[in-house]
Amino acid sequence: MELRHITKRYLENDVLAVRDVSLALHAGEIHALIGENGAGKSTLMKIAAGLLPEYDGEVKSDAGKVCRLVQQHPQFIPQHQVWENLFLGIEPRTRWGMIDQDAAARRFSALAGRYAFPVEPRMRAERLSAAQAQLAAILGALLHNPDILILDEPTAPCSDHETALVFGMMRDLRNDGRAVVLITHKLREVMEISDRITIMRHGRVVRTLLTADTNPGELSSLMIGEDCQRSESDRRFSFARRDSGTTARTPLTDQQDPATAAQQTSPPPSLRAVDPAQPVFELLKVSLVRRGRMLLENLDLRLYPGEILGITGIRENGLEYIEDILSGSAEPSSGEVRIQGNLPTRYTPRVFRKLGLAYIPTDRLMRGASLSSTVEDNMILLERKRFGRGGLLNRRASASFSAALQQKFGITAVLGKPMHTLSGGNMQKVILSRELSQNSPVVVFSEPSWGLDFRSSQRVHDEILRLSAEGVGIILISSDIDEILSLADRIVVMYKGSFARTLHGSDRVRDTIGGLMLGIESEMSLAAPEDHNHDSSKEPGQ
Amino acid sequence: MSQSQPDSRMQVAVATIGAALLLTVLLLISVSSTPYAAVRAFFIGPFSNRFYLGNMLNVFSMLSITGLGMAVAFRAGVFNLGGEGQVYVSALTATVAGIALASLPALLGLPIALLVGVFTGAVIAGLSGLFRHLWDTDELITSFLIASASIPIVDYLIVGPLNDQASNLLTTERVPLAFRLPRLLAPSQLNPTLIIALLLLAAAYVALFRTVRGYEWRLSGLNRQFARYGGIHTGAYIVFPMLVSGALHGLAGGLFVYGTHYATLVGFTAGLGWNGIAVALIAKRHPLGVVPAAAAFAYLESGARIAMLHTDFTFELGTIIRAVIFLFVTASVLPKLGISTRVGRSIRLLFRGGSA
Amino acid sequence: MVRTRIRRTQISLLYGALIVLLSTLLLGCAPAEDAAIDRPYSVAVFVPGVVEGSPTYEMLVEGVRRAVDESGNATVRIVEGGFNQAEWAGGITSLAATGSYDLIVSSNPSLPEIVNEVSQSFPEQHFLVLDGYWEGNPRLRTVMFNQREQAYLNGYFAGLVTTGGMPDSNDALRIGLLAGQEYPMMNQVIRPAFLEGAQAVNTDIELDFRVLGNWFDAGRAADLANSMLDRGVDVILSIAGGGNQGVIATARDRNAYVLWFDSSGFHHGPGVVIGSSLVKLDQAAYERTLEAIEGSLEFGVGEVLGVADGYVRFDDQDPNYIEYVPEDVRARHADLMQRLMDEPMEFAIPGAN
Amino acid sequence: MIYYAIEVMAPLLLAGLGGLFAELAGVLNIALEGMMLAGAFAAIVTASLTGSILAGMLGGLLAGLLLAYLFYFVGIRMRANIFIVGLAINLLAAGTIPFLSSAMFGTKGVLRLPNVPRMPGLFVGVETGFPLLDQILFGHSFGVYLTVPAVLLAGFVLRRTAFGLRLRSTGKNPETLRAVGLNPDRYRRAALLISGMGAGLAGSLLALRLGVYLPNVSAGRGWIALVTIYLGYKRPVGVLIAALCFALAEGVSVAAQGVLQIPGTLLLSLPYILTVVAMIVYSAMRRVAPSDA
Repeated sequence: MELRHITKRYLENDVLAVRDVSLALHAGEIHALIGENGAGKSTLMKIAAGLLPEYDGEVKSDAGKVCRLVQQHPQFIPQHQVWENLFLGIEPRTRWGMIDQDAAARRFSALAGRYAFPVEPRMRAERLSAAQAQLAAILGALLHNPDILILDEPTAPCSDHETALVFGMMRDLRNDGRAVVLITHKLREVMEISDRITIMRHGRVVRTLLTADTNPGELSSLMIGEDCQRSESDRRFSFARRDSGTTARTPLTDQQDPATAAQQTSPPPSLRAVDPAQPVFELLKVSLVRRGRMLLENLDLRLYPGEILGITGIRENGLEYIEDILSGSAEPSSGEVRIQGNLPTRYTPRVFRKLGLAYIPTDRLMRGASLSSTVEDNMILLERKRFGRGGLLNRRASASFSAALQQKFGITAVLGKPMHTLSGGNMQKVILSRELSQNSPVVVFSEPSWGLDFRSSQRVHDEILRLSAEGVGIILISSDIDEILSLADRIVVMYKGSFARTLHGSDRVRDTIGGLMLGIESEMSLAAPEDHNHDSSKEPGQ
Repeated sequence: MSQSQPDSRMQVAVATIGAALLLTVLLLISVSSTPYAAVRAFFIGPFSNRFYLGNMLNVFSMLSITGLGMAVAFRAGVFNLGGEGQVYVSALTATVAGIALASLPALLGLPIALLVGVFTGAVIAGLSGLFRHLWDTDELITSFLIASASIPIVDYLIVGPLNDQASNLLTTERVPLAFRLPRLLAPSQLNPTLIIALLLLAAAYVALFRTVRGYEWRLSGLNRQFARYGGIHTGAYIVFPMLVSGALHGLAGGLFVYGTHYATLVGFTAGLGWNGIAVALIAKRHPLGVVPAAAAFAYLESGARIAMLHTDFTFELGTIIRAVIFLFVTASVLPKLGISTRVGRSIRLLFRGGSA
Repeated sequence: MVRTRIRRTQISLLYGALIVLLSTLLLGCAPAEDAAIDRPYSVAVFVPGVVEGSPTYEMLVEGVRRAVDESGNATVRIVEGGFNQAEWAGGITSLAATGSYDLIVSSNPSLPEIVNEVSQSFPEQHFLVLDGYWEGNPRLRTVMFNQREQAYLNGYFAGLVTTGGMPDSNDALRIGLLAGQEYPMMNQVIRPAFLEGAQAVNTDIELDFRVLGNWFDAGRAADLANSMLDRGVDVILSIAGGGNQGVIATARDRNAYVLWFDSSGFHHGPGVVIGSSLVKLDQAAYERTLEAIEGSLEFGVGEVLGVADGYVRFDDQDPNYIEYVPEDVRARHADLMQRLMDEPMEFAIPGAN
Repeated sequence: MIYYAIEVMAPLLLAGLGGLFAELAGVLNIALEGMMLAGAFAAIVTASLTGSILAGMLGGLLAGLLLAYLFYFVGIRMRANIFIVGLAINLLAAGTIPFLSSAMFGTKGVLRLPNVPRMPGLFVGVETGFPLLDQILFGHSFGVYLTVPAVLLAGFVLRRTAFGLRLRSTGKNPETLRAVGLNPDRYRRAALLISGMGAGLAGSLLALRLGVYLPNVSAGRGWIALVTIYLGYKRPVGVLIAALCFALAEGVSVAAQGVLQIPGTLLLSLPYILTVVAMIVYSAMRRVAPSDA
């Protein structure tokens, strides 16, 4: 397939997403497409897959060649079974016009078995974990027997294990003489799997090169477009000092003065009164049972001021539920949650927030934002009461408040426009700005850099470190081991709804974590004793 | 936004309204033996004298209140399909209260009677909200069913125990003379309900778009999950909007009695609740949009009624014309008229949609 | 491009609507309604409902038209007020407000009070209301029919039927009455007089009274009729507007009998509808309107017309009646008619002032 | 009573099943009422013209279809507000039918046309020895026997065919259809047309059972049919049960008028009250004992 001089302008927001791009895809090759968010990768590939009808330029491909795109957030109908979702439009039929469910199941199982994808065809789609949904979506594309398969961030929700499965599948297709395109942010993956790499920036192709001829440093500077002082590998080193246990961290804000603008509208930070020896957040023997299934079992956890506690694992091993427990979105079946020593009266986000918790959710589109409301309305969510004067909403005050936040966090957006006009990175910044404007002593981050480009996730990480330096207790839920390793002081690994192990210091090795996530390491004896928390002796029940 | 967009919207709006009116004229001409008189009665009739003008304004004020009652529910993402019954039941309770309190001074008795109506409507609609909150039953269906169940009960009470023995109408006794709202354009039915309706619309606009509660209210309607995440008590914003919606319908019922009919007659609401839904939808759920929508509705209804009285225009013809105009207006104008929270645009809407 | 698409669809919609319009034009010609220039005496008929489909209002219109035609010196306009009684006052007011009618005619028990109130604002306007009663308003003339006698006639006939007068009469002494809605005249006059008439035949006869809830749901009317027949009813007086059709359908299926009220209903179900009480509303409307045109009508009074006056009757001339009803039953009923001719029944009019 | 309940149920069920298709395709068809009315009118007219019950039912079906197409054109093609379109179509039916009736037959009232055949009863007089069973199974009017195949067919089409899968997917998320190159509007149209046919057929049953057309003969049954869809949790069998429940409640209310000393008008609210109670009890039970389904 060949794309020639493709230009795409979105009429709705007048954005020139792709500018005069030409790109050739070869059979028998894995082609990585990298670039920051908004570089035009996804748009270009949608055009290649024929999903965007109106564009300038030419897409040349041989007749009969099938091109399938697996989008970043697979859209399934949650109430339908997996196979019903995947076979939509290509239902095998019996003579009488019925769907041949057996044939469908056979085809599905054959494919899933071939790549060892752990997806059940008769499961309801809503019960799929994010990773399973991703794998299912890939299977759905494969059912069409594509000659060209485009994968947009396929490994975002995947653990190492699932990533390996996806890569195996990609190699298999390549060896079968098909073309595979991988859109990703993860340079490590790019280096591992691809044959060729195209870097895009601001809607243009910067360069296409052979993987063998390049290195991550070069790629990231090409992506960012300037000589980046800290390549990805550098970044990891810069965080390595955290392992020493000292608190010699400096806030990594790159904008100093605008911060004062927001400071004026914010109340003085309330967290100064925090006693560093008292936990700001505790889980005590928390379990969650739903429909007779034990989703979370007997979790104990203590978070101290200034600490970054990382929780990682494969998502369906409880990460999605612990997010709900930590944020007050779900009520534990047993056990209790304490925020700054207080028991919540009810398990609702409202009460948790009152007790001093801020929360950046995984699901930014539904939970984290109201897409049809304005950016400003999204920003003032938590401060709304403050702009009430005798019940009336003081629009002038709320506007200056959100303008200050916008400046402080460097958000590129028009405040009066609906939230859905924002890019993913800006949307996350809006959410961050809102949550952090509260100066809460506890902040829960769940998958804060999912789907963000390098620079955006860098900013998020900087914020996390800055908060920690200010003495905020932080829980970081992430299935990205690198993110956890680079940021967290302590790491809790979840496996099947329990905390498999708490790691700090020298235990914090990638392979160890990877093994724990998969439940392999739990049997292996690790030298570290089971003192999860430095104050475990204080708790007689421990 | 580029400059050309509002212009083209304007053109489309004018074109559709023009087409709808043209169609109405054609319909009138084609079926009437006195086409000129029919067209004149239909279009000019409502403005031709105090009586018709006042009646039209009265229809407008009633529809504004029920339309607003629907719009506020829609804004919170809940659906009240029982407005018709709520108006009816509340009218009855307000009537009964007024008759029972006849010995009180009007300044005390009338507000109490109206409040009884408001309370009745709020309870009936609030029940559906509460059921949804407690047991997750669809408030759209339960509000419809509860209203449907209450209508025969009211019918029975009017014909049976509460019947005015001195009248051959299916009606309750009339409310005390002192309680009745004064007529503004006698002998038309226009009464201070108009002022109350306009005040309510303005108040609803301020409450929804200029207050913290209104912010929470709208947010709950737009994205309940987000609202809950932001610490908004979303359960309350299911029950509360239903209560308010019911209360507005209850007020409409009370005012219908004390302003217009002075009694509750069997079936006298005649689509007030249903039309309120249409008004709210045509108004795009916006309190300020309710004004042109209700005005257009009242105009059409009055025009049809007058044409019926003075020419060979028939009841069915009025129905057909309204249906055709619905189809036209909703099909092409309204999706193009985006209503934002900005006052300026809303005011522009007033002018733009005013003749719809 | 988007805009042109909208235009195109709009235009096509317009054309579609035009086609619909033209086809309706071809199908139906509007009833001719001459707007005469000279109007020595103009009459407006306010129909509290819809004329077509309502025998009472058809009689009203027919009677007034006949009077107008005959006088040769008058015009008439028919105005339909719709079914919502709350809007009747507005309709009457609108007509009176025009000031262009010498007489407004209407018909319904509830109209006199409405008219009385409206006439306070328009003291020059004259009204004639049939099927209603009012005394003392100097511009209002009412004509009432003795509905007690009318219901009694039906009841007596029903009594004859259920006591074995017809081939398909059963042993149970139960008669049925289906009402569209409950209203004062129904509850205070028709229902008791119907039972009274039946019990004049046999004091053991019971009445099964049902309410439809509206005047159109024939499906439910059929179910109600079925339920009545299940309980031993063999003859039903149906006063339920369109709902009567449901009663007929059920009665035909299950060999039961239906009685009609106000107009002759035999043609609706030969052999099923076996009795009809009549009110000569057309006659009264004709006579009183003609008197009004000639200037001889007395206002301010209310008259009550009954069997003895010849305005309330039982339709004993219809061929179906003669064909399906046994002679002895007809004879016994004729005796009753004669009795009522000689001794009119007292009639307490509900809501009379 | 069971016997009549089943007769009452039949039109509700047909309209409800039709509406179910529209609902599953994501279109709330509140015009069922108007479509039923049109179906009733057209059924009597065609039955009178042809002298055939079947032709009458076909006529009713086509009338529903016609309005459904109008619904599709304005509501889906023109992207109008579905609710207003529904109201408009109800108004259109309520206005046009008396207009046509008056123009063609000279009356807006009861339309008694010559030559309209009676709806035949099937299996009249068949007995098994179990009276209850006999009431349920035998002697019903012809149309009633259409309902059982209709439920089975609806279930089969929705669950087992590609068309059904796509239709259900349209209602849940039309984007998924677009993603595989299918046009969701096609399935919305099909669903609306099916709902029109169901409602039109239901209307024809109402009218042909009586042998006449009456203004407002549908008497709110279109709305009740809509309720049965929700009450039946959007499944064909659920709609069947819901329609039966409502019909039984109606039957109780009709029968109770003759037995109880409660005023008849008051009893008319019974079906609605029973339905609300059933709905709440069912929802509350689901809450208490959550199943995995």
